[in-house]
Amino acid sequence: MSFLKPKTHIEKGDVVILYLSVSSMHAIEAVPEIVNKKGETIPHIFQTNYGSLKVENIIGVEYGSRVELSKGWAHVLQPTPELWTQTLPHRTQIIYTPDISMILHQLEVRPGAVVVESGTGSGSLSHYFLRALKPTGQLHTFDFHEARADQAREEFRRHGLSDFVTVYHRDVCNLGFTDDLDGKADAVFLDLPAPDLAVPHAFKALKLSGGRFCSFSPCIEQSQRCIQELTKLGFNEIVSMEVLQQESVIKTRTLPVIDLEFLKQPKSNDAPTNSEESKASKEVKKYLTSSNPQVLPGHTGFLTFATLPPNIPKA
Amino acid sequence: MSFLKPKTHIEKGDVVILYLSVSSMHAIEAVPEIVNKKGETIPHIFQTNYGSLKVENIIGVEYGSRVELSKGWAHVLQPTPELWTQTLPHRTQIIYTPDISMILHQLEVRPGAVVVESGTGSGSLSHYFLRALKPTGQLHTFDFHEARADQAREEFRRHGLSDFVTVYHRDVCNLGFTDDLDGKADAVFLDLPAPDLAVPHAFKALKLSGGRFCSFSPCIEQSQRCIQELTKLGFNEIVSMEVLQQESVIKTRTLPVIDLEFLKQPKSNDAPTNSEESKASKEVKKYLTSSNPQVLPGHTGFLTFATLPPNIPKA
Amino acid sequence: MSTPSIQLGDYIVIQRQKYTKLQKFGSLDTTATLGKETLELKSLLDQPYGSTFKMCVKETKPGKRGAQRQHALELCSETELRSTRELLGISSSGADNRDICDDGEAQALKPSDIEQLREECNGSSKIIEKLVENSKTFHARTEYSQEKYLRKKEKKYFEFVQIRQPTIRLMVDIFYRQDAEKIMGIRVDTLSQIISYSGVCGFGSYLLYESGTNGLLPAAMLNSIGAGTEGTLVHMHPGNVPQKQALLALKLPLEQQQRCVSVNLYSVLREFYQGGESKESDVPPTEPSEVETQEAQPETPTEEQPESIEPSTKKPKLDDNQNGSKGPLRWQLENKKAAALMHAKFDSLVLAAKEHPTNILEALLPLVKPSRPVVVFGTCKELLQETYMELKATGKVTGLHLTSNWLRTYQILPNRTHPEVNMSGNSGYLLTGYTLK
Amino acid sequence: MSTPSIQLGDYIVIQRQKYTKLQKFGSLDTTATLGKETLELKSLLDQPYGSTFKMCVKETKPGKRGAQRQHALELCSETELRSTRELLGISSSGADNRDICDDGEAQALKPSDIEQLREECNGSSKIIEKLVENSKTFHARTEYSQEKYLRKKEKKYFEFVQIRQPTIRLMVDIFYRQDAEKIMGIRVDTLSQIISYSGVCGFGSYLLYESGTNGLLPAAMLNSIGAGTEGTLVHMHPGNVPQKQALLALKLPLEQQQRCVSVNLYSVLREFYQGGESKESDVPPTEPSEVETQEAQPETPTEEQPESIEPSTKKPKLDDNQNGSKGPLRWQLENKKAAALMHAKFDSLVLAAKEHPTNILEALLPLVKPSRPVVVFGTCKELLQETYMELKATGKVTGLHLTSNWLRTYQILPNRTHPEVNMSGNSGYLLTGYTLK
Repeated sequence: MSFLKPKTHIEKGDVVILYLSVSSMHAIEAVPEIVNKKGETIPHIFQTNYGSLKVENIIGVEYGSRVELSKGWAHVLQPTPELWTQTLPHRTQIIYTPDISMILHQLEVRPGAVVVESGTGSGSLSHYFLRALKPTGQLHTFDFHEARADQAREEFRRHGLSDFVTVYHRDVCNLGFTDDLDGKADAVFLDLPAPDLAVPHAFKALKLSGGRFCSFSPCIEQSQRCIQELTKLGFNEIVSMEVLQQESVIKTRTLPVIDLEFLKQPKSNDAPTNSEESKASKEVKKYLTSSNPQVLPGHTGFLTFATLPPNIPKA
Repeated sequence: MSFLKPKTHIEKGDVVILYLSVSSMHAIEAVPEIVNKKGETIPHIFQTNYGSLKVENIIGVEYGSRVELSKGWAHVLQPTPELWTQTLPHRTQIIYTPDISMILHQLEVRPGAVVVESGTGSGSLSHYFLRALKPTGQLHTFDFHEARADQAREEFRRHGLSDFVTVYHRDVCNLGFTDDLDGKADAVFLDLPAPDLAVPHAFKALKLSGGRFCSFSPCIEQSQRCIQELTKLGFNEIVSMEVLQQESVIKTRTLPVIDLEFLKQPKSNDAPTNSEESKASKEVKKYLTSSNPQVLPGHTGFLTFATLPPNIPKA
Repeated sequence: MSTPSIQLGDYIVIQRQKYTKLQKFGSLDTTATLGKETLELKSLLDQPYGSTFKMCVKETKPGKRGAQRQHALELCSETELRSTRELLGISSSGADNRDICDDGEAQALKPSDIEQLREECNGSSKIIEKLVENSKTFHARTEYSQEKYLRKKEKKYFEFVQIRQPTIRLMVDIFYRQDAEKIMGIRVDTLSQIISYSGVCGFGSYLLYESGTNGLLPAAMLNSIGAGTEGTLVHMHPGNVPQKQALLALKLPLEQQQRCVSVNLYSVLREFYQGGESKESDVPPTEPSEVETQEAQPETPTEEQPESIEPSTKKPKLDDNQNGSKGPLRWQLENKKAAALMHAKFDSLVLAAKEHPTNILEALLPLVKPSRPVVVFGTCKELLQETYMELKATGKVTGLHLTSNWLRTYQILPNRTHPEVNMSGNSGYLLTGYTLK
Repeated sequence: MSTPSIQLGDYIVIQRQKYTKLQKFGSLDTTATLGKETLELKSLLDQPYGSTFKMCVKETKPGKRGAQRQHALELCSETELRSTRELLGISSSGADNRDICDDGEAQALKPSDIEQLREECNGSSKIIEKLVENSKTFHARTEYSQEKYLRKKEKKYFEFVQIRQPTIRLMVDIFYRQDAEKIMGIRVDTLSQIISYSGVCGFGSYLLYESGTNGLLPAAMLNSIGAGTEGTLVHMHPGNVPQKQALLALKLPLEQQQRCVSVNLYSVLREFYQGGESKESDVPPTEPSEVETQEAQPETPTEEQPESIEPSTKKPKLDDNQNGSKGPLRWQLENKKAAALMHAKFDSLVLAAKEHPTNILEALLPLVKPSRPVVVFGTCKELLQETYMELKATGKVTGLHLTSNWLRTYQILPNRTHPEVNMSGNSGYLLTGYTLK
């Protein structure tokens, strides 16, 4: 239930982020016992690189606290869609915060908005939509993969978000977003291999007073076909973009400063020369600097946005 | 004649870069007299934002010197392809140093190389090819625009580069690179609206022992078609890339440091309070920092490179 | 839900092709300036947002840089908006541009001819038709080159404007394009990420310190807090009165507006630390002079509104005092409201300071609950590197990341797909993390 | 011009699909290691560069991480290189992946089965055929997903290698991929720009100081100076002997090699300033000890060659002394040659230092003629910002620019075109300008 609103203490059943380091964190369910493969109920012990955590012990603890592991410690954080996305086992290709932030902004999602999403996938993006539109809006999310739809539905329930989301198992390219949604959506988001096939359905789902559209596609040809379809149906403000986030790795660098002036003078024959050189060489300067990691995300996907203007007749 | 090799003093007839500032420089010809529109021979006076230069005065001057203008001063530099590109009146869309450097590197151009280029355009890239392949190589450059080919030929002559370049007025997409060049080229460079049409001609022009190929295209569809053609003809190591250079604008920034600690204590009723605050506010910290210019080049073109492997039969 | 209509007092977005502008529709006499064109706005009243209007020349005055034209606006239908290209029915085009000599004399019409045409023809398509007729090279150009030419001319002579309701999305584009410095260089991608990383939503209490973004940051956060929710925002600023333009432009319901408490940083911190001593009706005599003092401080940014957009700069100040002099002043009440929220602590902190952030962070971080996001925006990387090290050293914030972004827009057209030739160079930097207990 | 053939003593590039490696073909017994595969190189001798060889398993030894296989190489023809896909004749594919449950049990073959297959089947296509036969999900996958699977398997079991002649282009890719730090993080785009901005070509005299790039920088510059030209290069380094691997790998003509004079920075500056005193035959007794001293300095990078590539690390050192002890030592002659060029001054300066560049620039800038390019490479932006300010303050260099690059490669395939998902994050920085009189 820890996704609904900010809360201070861990309650039984909360999903909790066990934060070990920037590159190591886990989402765990705060339940004292779990059922093992043999069907036995056993105490919930979570294993990390820094030893084990008896999960029962974190119930009632304040979020943000430090908790002891058998071989170290970690912090317990309340999950946010950002942290959840980072801890997600990669069930499908997921979209990350920089693209998602742009999607929410461009789709103008705010409390009260009615958003249609396809596909649901891992539900990572759904969590962002839900944060932005609750408590007065509604998310309708579609996936053609039945197990995935079921899994997402169950997850939203456990996260306390059921009131604001409807999960559909449906092939939207062929069947559309159901007649019930005709003219109901403020925004439609597509992450499909053939977005152009779903554009006419998005057109139907958007309100008569107009709305916003987004399609996320890894390949440029998908965007090209999507834009052709959007243009045909009278969408405007069509723009395509990429957002790439760069992380800065911050470090202090120490550089030797070498002295070359002394070379202009003949050496004296005594020992001092060597010590003079090595002394000169030992001078250093420190710089607080940063650089990109060696490998950066070079491409996530093309984001295509469009507006359905108000009062376009829908045949 | 100032493009052939490094030289120390300005001679009559040299092209000279008159360098006023990072954003203001001019290429001028070091001749004491010019012919005006009326056909009269008059002294060569060059006008700049900092006043005029009597060009006769710079003949014999050492490159790198400061020269006086009527309302200021400037420096005279020996032209390089980089400076030349920056001072060029934009006769056609030109390619800049970051892309060009990659082109030269990937085409493995070095002294002795035989390079085929189409189109010649402004001759900007040709100057880089010539620097890299002279004095033992040869550039064959083609343009379908007759005036442009003539202009380039004349320019290479004045720049002292005639021995290393042949300029052709020819439609290479339809007519190819002439039979004389069959199997002669180490590298072929295309900057054409339909590069795929010229790929078979490039294939013919490259040596039987193999060679390198590059096509520069602003649009992705051109690269796509070019790559299809390259694949069909047996080219390998096909890669496409973009190079985008960012300039850093360096400046010192001064930030006010504000004191908020004093707010924890009740004010004394005397005047000092105000002076205390304004004193606190006047503390500043300086940072040497840099940022990109507000507008950066976001796209120049897609560079597609490929290798023609040795001993491919050219039937 | 019917489309809302344009009302007096509204901020409106005027769009002419890709150009957009934020304008206050203060009275029926209000005019808007688009380049050399002046538009009378009175006919907008009560028309639905999203409508398109035709610019009808009423008068041409000689101006400093060419003629200045005054236009009335006439509501027009969608059918009038067919593409200029179709109207002209251009067909013949050259295969490439080998035969074009650009000698600068391709256009037979002289500038004075064109100016005259402009007054005679009411409609850009007619003007462009004449230009095409008189161009020696148009029909020898490639189709691509023809389109480019037409687009350029269309842009210059296009006579339709659309009136739209301001949203955060439209405003950040306008502000960033017009003068990015006035919104501290916060680019659209960065703004969107500030909203994400801060976690601002319909639940919770949020703290923002910003030293001047035309109201964009508080507006974006309050927009995400939403109407009819329980979220609240304390908006701290260093000036005398807060910059609120974007906030006012959103025309939010009053209950929502009231959940944004805008307070002066110094003044509210004094209230927070010492508020217990000075009770509600007990107006501290030194406060007004303090506000004056701050106004006089050259280092702290002031609330200057761009004159071109909001001529009545000082209006919010008058509003502030409208309660009269009897009860506590409005800013005092706001300070008390804010101090109460500060004592209850916040669910995240967003900082966008023109000042050095260290001391501000030191003062505000203790007001944030544990396990909550902190987002610091800045344009100077070196400064945020330093802040990163300082925060890391305190151990009070974890998951620290310093990030920036690349944003590239694409031209996607049949056979002419490529990233746009120009891109914005600076996204600024975000330092993000989570507070610890 | 016929294709050159592979000779003993050559450096060769071994390519297996996209993986490339630089290897010295020192003797007929030389073996090369590609992951778990060991290749015997003797059959390469006298074969033309560009040839493809088949890896034929001779022996399999148990290794630390799975079996270690020893292969002989057999020259093979182009026809053997048909795509694995064609060989397998895969046709049926699913429309999308909705029916695939990735339960980790899609492959019926166990790892031990696969290992056995590997020893039995001499040919990757057979192994992949078996894997496909035993995959429960392969035929339900989309064509895209099938291709991805095949590519992955092909990569693992691909049994052909191509032998290529080293060029700067191939070597910078290998070095940057294997360990970018060993070439100071100089990426391909940056290297290409160092060559452009420095103006290095067949005419002129060039000065390079670098503190260790496996010989890549001097090799790239000497490559641009060319064979049979009049250009010269003075290559200064801080170590005992220069890193020359890339230079040796290019197998340049002797006359060209001799136009690169590699000298120790300290030692040559002493020669330059004080050379007049110590005449040719007059060996300064302190120099060798100085060299020793420098070798012991931990701050100055040493000439360590990566062991995996060049096992005989110390060989160049022996070469240095091969003149015998009678006449002046080779390094003394090189110092004299370099000092003469220093007195004549240079046509550009390239600096890629691990040390702080200020003092080095101060020592070397006076050796550059006016109106000549200066190029300073570095990976620390803050440092180059400082250097920029210092150079600007001297007024001795104009046209200063600090730049870095974005390099993105694209996957261009029908219906699957996009920028590559990963890109290299760091190009380093170039500070460029032109000297003034």
